[in-house]
Amino acid sequence: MELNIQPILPEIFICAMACVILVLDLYLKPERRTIAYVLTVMTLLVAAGLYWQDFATGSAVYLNGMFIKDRFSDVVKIAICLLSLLVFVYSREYIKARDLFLSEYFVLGLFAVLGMMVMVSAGHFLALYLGLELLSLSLYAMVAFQRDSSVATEAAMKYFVLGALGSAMLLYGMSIIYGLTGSLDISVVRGIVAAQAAPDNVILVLGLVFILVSLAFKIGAVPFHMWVPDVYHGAPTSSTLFVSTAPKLAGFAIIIRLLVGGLEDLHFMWRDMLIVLAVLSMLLGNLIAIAQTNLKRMLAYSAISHMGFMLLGILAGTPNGYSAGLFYGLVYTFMGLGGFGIVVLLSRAGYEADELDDLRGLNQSHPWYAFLILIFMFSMAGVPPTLGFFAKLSVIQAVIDVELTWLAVIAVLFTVIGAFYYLRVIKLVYFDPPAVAAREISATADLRVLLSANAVALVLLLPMVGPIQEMCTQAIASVVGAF
Amino acid sequence: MIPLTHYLVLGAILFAISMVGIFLNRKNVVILLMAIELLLLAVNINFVAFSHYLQDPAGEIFVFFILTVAAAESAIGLAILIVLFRNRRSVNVEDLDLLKG
Amino acid sequence: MTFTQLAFYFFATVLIFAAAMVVSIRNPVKAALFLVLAFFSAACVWITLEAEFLAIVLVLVYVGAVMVLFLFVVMMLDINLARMREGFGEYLPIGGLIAVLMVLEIAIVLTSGGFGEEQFPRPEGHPAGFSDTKELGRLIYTAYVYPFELAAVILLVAIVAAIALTLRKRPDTKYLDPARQVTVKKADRLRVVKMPAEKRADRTTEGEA
Amino acid sequence: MFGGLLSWVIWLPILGGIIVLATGSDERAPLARKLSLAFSILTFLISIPLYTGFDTSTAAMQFGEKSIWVSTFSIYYHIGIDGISMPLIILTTFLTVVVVIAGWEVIKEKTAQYMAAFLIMEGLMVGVFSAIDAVLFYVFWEGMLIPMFLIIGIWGGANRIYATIKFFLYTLLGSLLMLVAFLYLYHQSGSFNILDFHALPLGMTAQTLLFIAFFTAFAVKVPMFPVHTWLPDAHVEAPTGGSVILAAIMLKMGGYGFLRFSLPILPDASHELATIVIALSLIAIVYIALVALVQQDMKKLIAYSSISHMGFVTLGFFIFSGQGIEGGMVQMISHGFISGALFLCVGVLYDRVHSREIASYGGVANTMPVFAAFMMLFAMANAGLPGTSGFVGEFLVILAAFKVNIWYAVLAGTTLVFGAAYTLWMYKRVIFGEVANDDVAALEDVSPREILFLSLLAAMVLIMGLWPYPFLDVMHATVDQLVTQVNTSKL
Amino acid sequence: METIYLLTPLACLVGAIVAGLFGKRIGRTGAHRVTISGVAIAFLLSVIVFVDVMNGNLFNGPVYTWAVSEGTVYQIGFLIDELTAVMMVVVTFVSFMVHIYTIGYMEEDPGYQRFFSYIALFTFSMLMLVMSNNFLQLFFGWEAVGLVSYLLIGFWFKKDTAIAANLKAFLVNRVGDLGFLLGIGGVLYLFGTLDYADVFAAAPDFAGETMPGTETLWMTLICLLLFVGAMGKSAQVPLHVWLPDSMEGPTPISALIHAATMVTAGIFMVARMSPLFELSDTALNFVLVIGAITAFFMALVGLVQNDIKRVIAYSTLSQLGYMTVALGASAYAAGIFHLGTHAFFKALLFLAAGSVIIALHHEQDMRHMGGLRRVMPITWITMIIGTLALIGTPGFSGFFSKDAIIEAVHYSQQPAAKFAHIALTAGTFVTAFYSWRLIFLTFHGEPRDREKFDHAKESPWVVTLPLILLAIPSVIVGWIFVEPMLFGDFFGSSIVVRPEHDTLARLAEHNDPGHGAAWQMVAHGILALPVLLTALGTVLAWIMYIVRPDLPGKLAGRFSAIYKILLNKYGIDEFNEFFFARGGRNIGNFFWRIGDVKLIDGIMVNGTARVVGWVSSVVRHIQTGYVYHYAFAMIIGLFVLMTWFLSS
Repeated sequence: MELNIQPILPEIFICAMACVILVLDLYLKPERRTIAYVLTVMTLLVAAGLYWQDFATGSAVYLNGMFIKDRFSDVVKIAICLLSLLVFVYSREYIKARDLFLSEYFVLGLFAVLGMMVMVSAGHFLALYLGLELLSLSLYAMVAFQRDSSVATEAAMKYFVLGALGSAMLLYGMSIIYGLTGSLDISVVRGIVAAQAAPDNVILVLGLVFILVSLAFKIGAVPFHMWVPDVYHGAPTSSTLFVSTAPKLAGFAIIIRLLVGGLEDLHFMWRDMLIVLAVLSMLLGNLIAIAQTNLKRMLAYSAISHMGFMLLGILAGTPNGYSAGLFYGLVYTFMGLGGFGIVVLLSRAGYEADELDDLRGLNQSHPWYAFLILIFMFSMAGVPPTLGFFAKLSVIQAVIDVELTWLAVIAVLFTVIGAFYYLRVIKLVYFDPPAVAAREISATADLRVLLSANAVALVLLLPMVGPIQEMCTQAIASVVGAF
Repeated sequence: MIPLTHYLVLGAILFAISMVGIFLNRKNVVILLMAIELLLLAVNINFVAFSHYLQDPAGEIFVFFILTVAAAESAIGLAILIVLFRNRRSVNVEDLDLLKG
Repeated sequence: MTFTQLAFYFFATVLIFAAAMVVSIRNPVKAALFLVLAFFSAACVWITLEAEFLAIVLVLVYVGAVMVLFLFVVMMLDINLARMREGFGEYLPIGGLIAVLMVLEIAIVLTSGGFGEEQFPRPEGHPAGFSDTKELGRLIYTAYVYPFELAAVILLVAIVAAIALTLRKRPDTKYLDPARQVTVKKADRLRVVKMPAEKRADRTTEGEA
Repeated sequence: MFGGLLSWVIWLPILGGIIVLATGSDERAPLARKLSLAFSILTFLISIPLYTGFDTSTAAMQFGEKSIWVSTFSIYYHIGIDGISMPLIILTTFLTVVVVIAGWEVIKEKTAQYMAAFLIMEGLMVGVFSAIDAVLFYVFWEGMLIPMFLIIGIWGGANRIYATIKFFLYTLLGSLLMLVAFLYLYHQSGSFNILDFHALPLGMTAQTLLFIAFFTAFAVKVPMFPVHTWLPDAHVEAPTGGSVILAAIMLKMGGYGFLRFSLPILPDASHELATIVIALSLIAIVYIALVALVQQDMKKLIAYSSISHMGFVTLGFFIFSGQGIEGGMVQMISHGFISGALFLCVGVLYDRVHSREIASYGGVANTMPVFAAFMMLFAMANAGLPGTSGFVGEFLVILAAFKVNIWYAVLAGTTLVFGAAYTLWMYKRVIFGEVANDDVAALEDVSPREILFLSLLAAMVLIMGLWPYPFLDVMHATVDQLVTQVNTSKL
Repeated sequence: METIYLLTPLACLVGAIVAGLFGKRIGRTGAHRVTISGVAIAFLLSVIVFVDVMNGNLFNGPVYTWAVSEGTVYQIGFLIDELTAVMMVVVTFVSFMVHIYTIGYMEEDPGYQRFFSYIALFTFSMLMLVMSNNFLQLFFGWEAVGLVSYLLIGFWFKKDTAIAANLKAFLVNRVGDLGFLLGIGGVLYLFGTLDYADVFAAAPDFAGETMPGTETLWMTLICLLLFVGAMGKSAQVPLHVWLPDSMEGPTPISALIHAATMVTAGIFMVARMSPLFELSDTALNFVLVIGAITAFFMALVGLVQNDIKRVIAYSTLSQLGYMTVALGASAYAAGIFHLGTHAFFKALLFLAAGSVIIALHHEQDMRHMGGLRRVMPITWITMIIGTLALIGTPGFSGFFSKDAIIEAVHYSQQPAAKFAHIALTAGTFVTAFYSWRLIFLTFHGEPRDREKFDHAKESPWVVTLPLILLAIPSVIVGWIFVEPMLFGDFFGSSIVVRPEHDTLARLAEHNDPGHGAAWQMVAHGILALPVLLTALGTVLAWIMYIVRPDLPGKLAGRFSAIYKILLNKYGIDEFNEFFFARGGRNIGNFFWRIGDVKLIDGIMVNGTARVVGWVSSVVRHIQTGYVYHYAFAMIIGLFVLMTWFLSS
């Protein structure tokens, strides 16, 4: 049997670089640890370049069906690389100030990225599971990384327990599907499920429910969202940045792989389940966010509601809907990155700027950062002219396309509720008097520049919405068209 | 002979017990970790049973990997537990309530 | 009832009992020991499924390694046993109800026919000389080499994470550095300080005052 | 994409706004002011060819531009104007100049941001009036909320935060339902072109639901009873310029929306539900007028008066006759001038005394005779005196209403009494009488700058009142076509 | 000629604009020069137009197109016919007089230029009103005069009573205007045009048109609505309440606007609409009743007033009632005739009263006057002339017009005519009484306020000259115009009367044509009931105020109930204040505080927000922080999803 490792070269590269950094760390003096950081960033950049350079045209399966390379995987992987890269750049100062600037942190980050890559390309239950675990285990550790913080370790513990429960549910679901189909290969499963798909096939439903629940858990959809606020809130913001961005895309990817790639013939079943989850997510996410006083926690609830929106695209069950979901996921992750990026930006050594009140009157002292917050918030609220609007537009369009207009109406009603807490942030930033006389922002230039670019892109990319959506459509087409 | 369903029901019972165990256990995080091990064991029973009845080694392979992962998982879980204990001097689940609301 | 059946039902019962004890017993050390029992029973059940290799691995890895780890941690942590079971009974009804319902539900589904004996007759046992281990080994290094490598990475992550999280330099611990001890020089230890002679005049004035 | 004249009118002020914003701190406020004035005047000047070059004989879209934007959804950057959008665009560009002048010395903090917000808003508003693609329309429509949200929130009065959030959420709720409606129409027609929506056959149920969605959006914006309560709050708290733009232009978007979407796309639902809309309009006219009567705050009073006057607009539209629609349109434009002028008048007083309470004034005519004269003119215009623009729209609408149902006309006509009552009563208490207190005694009459913007508006009010012909002339063709559309069943 | 038509109003407008905008720059003299010359030009041109019209040159044509909507063309244009010409002359003449008079009257007022600007503007508006050839422009003028009236009543804007009165005047007028505007709406609906000529030509064709679903004639509805407008402007009961209060304005205004010209716009309008009113008996009867009530009951109120201007104001109300009755009796020509004569003598009375007021330094209460004839002879004499004309002394202008009305009503076949006739006849007695009461109290007897009396002196020539100039027509116009206007074909086609309504024709039958209608009327009227009643009233006034000055007080005591009712003007003001003003405010407050603030904002808007906030703060406690609860949520979620989808 011939092993073709060429398509997984970037993954191998990431893995190898992680090991290199790990070894290098032995010989690095603490003050020169920046090298590890630079290497990490370079690794991600190179990996992204590798994916870009070898951009898939169609869909191909490698390694005994374990690894799928298609446009979808490449798009998502590039996004994950870039997001992770930005996360590391954003959090450099932050982790330095908190004595977290250790090589292990970057290594764990790289392994998490690797896990996401594996998930995105998974063509087999086993690969999917292992990728997921690789990601999860790294994330647990990253959340707990601030060892002297009570809340961080508590968050990690909760994340760990619930994550394990979620994984177990996924495995249970997989085992049922395996028993029914006799295969762990998703494309084989698809074929057999297609033949067996019937509303009265209760075993299939059982397997599906378990799988769905675990997927819902991974992206944090209500009622499997409980970990999200606590983890986002408790973890050091650098880790929150990481947890809240790229893994969402990976989660989306495994949903695509499993539900669309494997169980699309059960769409009539999982559609209804996702409707329930989506509505609950939008409802609870938006509702509870209103009562929050902590910015990170508020953004966590906002993330929950955003995942509800992303699910809208998926549950439509059309290529159009999936691509809308992908677009939503991409836009959301960049918005979320910015949102938590703001917290990082405003934080200093010994000062965590994560309470909403910390933002008071920012416009007085730092109009530009206030403006960035404004863009992020309006984009999250889905108010044009921002990409966030187009994200919402496309998912709502997707549900209307499948005649679920009532769902669209519900979605927009929740958007209004959601707008309230985003507006409150802007209110604090712009309308309230400053809480402290002078505010120092110790952020480095790279963070300032990239965060600004991050925000401005949400507006300036408007003319590019067409090509971006085109890209999503093609990415999805490569998944859907593969069968 | 033993029908497949008996194994599956065994797995289900185990799964349910450990799941409910996580809910019922309010005092000791260590037991939570143990319950997680049991959860995975339940899944493993399913896989092994299917693997046997399907005469397909893939299931057993899967179990093999699950065992590996479970070991890694418990290592990390215990590591977190220790860090937690160092911070709080407690492994009481009820004490893990700084983050809420 | 064949021996296999007998063994299965016996170990299944033990397994369930042990599992129940794990989640309900007061003492975590005992819980860990019940977990060992559960794993052992499970290994026995797997033998009835001709998964000998996995059964052995389960015992070796879990009973041998993981459980020791657990016990070690449990012993290490100072846990107040008196408070361990407070409130357990309070939630037992609802927890038990959910568990029973869920088991019933899953059982009904699984026994509804899809996994019946017609579809899944008990396969013939492996022929003599069949090596479960060999078979798995072959697959792992061929078809499943990719997951295998991933599993390796996962273990690496576990190591890195566990060390990164738990290894710490106690600031209050005193270390001896033999290398520095032997390379020490006199000049490092001794310093000759010149001190000016004190004037007594001050004291006199003080005394007079 | 930016080649056409219309595009320039949209993007030039936005560009200008960004440039002004870049001037940054308040030390460079004079520069920001001059730049803003330059950009607003320039925009106004380049918008004039839209009027002079307008072909009044056709209802087709003119000055059109079209290029692809999002191919997957067939969203186009598609703009153009017709007889109902052109006057509103000119109104927008004109009033922005006025607002910039009005905010010249008054805004002392964050001048650049203030001016930039108005310029950007101007571009977005013109965009709303000229978009032919529904998504483009929506982007402009909602985008406009942001600067207004900030204007009220940053430069507003004491209770500004409540007001601005209420304003934002109210309008957002309405417009999101409109978005759903757009998407539904897209689903049906495969295009976001508004003109394609016009031609789309729709069943009665679909029409009714769509109508409700559109109605929510536009009724909030107009605003109609009972979703009007954001307006008094927003007006009271907004800085003068904000109130002017809010009343003069943003409210018109609701009316414009009815004409652009509800009537032509949903003729049958419009007819079916016209009674309700008319009832709400009449409630607005009577109920709100009575409410206005008892207001103690000048801005609140004018705000309520705006709601009452906008009742005429919706009443006129839902009569489905050319006269009614033209009356409504004229009322919108005229109300743009009058309400703008009245808010500026209140602003003039507020800048001096820092109170909007009617009770804080009295006898202003003694110290500010020129101002009193201006305000008299605008008050009379607000009361719908013939010879001022305020009369034309009301007149046409009442005549049109009479043809449908005399009681509509009677109720609408009560504004003659109520409108005069609340406006002149306020005028009496503020302007007439003995000098009420030291503040009033210390008042200085209007400065040349204030005379400038007040005269600009006064001139418009009078011209439009004495010779509304040119205003009506440009919209005939479009309105005729609209009347045909709304009276042609799609079932 | 068209240029002349255009110039006539524009001359006034230019004066108004110049005086208004550049008042400070051109100064007082400049202001009155420019406005007076404007009005003088207008008067001269009006005379030219009048002569021209008498020569049969009528005109009807547009000036410019105001607007076009849905095919209906709205134009601004002039209709110059006999009716217009009369009105133009009356308006410009009285206005001219008032302008001159104002120089003296307003001498010391700081708002001098403003005042001139206003009255010139008024003249312009009034001219536009009377010259209109369509309903729209009529309404324009209608409202414009209302505006100027508002401005002038509140001219002394520091005076609380003045600014209350002008608001009241405007609002009450607006009520009338509402009806008027609706009437216009009806006209447009029925005829599809607002042009007089077209409407009047088409009117007979639509005579029988009824409103859908009812028996009511469209014509009745339109006429009633239009008449509501007239009621407001011409201060007919119950919309008369503003006129007495309008006396808060400077006296020239009371003369010009609130006696001579503007208030008669309603009369003019109905006369102008005669082709329509003739088609609805219901409307005519309504007009009769309203007019009769106004004529009699307002006169009664005049009996008890002590403010010199208010007495004249109530007299104006009463006289307007007379005119209205004339219209109701289809004696439009008599109505217009009375309008003309009344313009002169009432302007005269007001200006004379004004003269007294300046002489006494703005004292208006007659109880503080007396004996002024000695110091103000010109004023006294002219005022007596005015009074004689007002009460209808045979030979004076008022006699001809008033007698014609009473006679015409007598001949009217309308059901309401009987009532109207009685009311008018009784009215003559009252009129005589209060008129002489005014004269006696003011000019005769002993001065009741020595101090004021000692400072009083005759007014300057700019004041007395207009008095004299107005006294002349008050005496003579009757003689000149009674023949052509009442019995001749003076108004030509501008007034249309259906034969069965033609009361004036019936009146003419009783006169011997060819022997001079004026003489005949004098001869005829001198022994008729009205004149006798007038004489009786005069005598009674003489007894009560010259012979036995203590009697009025005693009578007031004896009939205190009636006296109070009259003094309170039947309580209509109180009623309005209570029901409309306060009621409106109360309803407004109710709507605002309950409807807007409590219901919509409180419950719906903020309530929603509060509920969401509350729910949010409650629901957040789902997130207890306990990991077992989180696990439980997952388990339950799983369980519910499983159960739901398995069972379905």
